[in-house]
Amino acid sequence: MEILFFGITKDIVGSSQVKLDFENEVPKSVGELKMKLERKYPEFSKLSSLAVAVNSEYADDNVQLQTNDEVAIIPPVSGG
Amino acid sequence: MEILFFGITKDIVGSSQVKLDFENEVPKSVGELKMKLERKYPEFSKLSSLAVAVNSEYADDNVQLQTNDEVAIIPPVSGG
Amino acid sequence: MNKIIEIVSSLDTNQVYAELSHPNSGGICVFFGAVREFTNNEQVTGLEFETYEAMALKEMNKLADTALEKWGLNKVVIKHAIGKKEVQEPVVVVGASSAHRSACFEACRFLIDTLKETIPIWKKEIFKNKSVWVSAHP
Amino acid sequence: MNKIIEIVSSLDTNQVYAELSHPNSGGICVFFGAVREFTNNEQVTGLEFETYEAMALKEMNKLADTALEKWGLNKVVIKHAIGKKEVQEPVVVVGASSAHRSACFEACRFLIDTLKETIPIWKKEIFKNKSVWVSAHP
Repeated sequence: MEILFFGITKDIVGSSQVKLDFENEVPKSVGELKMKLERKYPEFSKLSSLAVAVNSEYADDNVQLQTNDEVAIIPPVSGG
Repeated sequence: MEILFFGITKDIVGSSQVKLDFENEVPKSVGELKMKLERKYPEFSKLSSLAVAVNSEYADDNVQLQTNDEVAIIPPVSGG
Repeated sequence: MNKIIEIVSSLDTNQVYAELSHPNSGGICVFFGAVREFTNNEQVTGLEFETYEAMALKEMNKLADTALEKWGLNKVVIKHAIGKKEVQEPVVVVGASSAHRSACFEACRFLIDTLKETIPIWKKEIFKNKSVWVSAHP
Repeated sequence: MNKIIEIVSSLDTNQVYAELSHPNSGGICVFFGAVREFTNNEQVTGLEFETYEAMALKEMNKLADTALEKWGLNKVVIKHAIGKKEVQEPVVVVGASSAHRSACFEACRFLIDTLKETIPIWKKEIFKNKSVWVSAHP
């Protein structure tokens, strides 16, 4: 599963785009993805918030993930 | 007594600067000046408000007038 | 200079960012007033402004000082155009520059609201067949 | 076009009046966000912005539409700069153009407040000996 990372999550992961190997346990929902990411990158749990965008729209934890979705990790935004 | 007129008061009086002859009853205060002006130009009483500036500062009715003051009539302002 | 006060025949809107920019300002709020084509559904062909300039500049300076102090601003701009103005032309610019955005928004609103109440500037609305001094009558 | 939405490498602040001018607008309110030299008394040497551009443009369009409808605006501008910015450089411009001034002030404040909460743009503050992603940690 290809995932885009931005801001501090990009620094934590070390790359802006990563093909993550979930050892055959591909997350089916946004909530599951967040849980798996926090297990893989403990630094994620320390952030003020962590959102996910699916096909460039904010997605709640219960949104289901499809194989060819564009999935992005959105740490706390700080524009302006 | 020289008086400056602006906006609608200039149109009513017909000039932007007038030497007014008060027939030896020169107004001693701003309030007295306003009364005399309203008697001379009845149109003044129909305005939303009428202020007076003495030496380019807003002046209350009780401000005394000196011979060489710069006196200006300030109809309702409408800048912006 | 922490304040720029001007009465001009024509407003230059391009300079306002440069005029309000300051190393300690994170927020700059600017209000432009412009000539609107319709007033109460009547078509306006233009506006004409006149001023008692010596007094207007004095009052604009007082207004700027009040805002600078009340909101701890870094810079203030107050500029008004006089003479004949056509639809879409800018007639007034007020701006405030501050560390954080709440202060510059509040100050900018205060500047334009107070300008409209106290600065000796008069506006005549010119319609096709008449002209009217704004706010003159109740 | 009643909205101008852009993510750019460098903001042009001169165009904003022309972009927001409209024959039915008597009021135009603009907010510029700029790089401030100090954050909590620490000297900032610059900011660095990055974005998820496709999503940011989508969210900026939604934000503009919400404001256009809610305040009946004639025009909206939302522009954000990305990349490295130095002290006093503008990083964001939002503006609203409306018949009367209350609407443009309220809308402009809403635009910048909501932009800071929802648009996927990230800011790193660069100090002499460290750099920090703003708001990342509680």
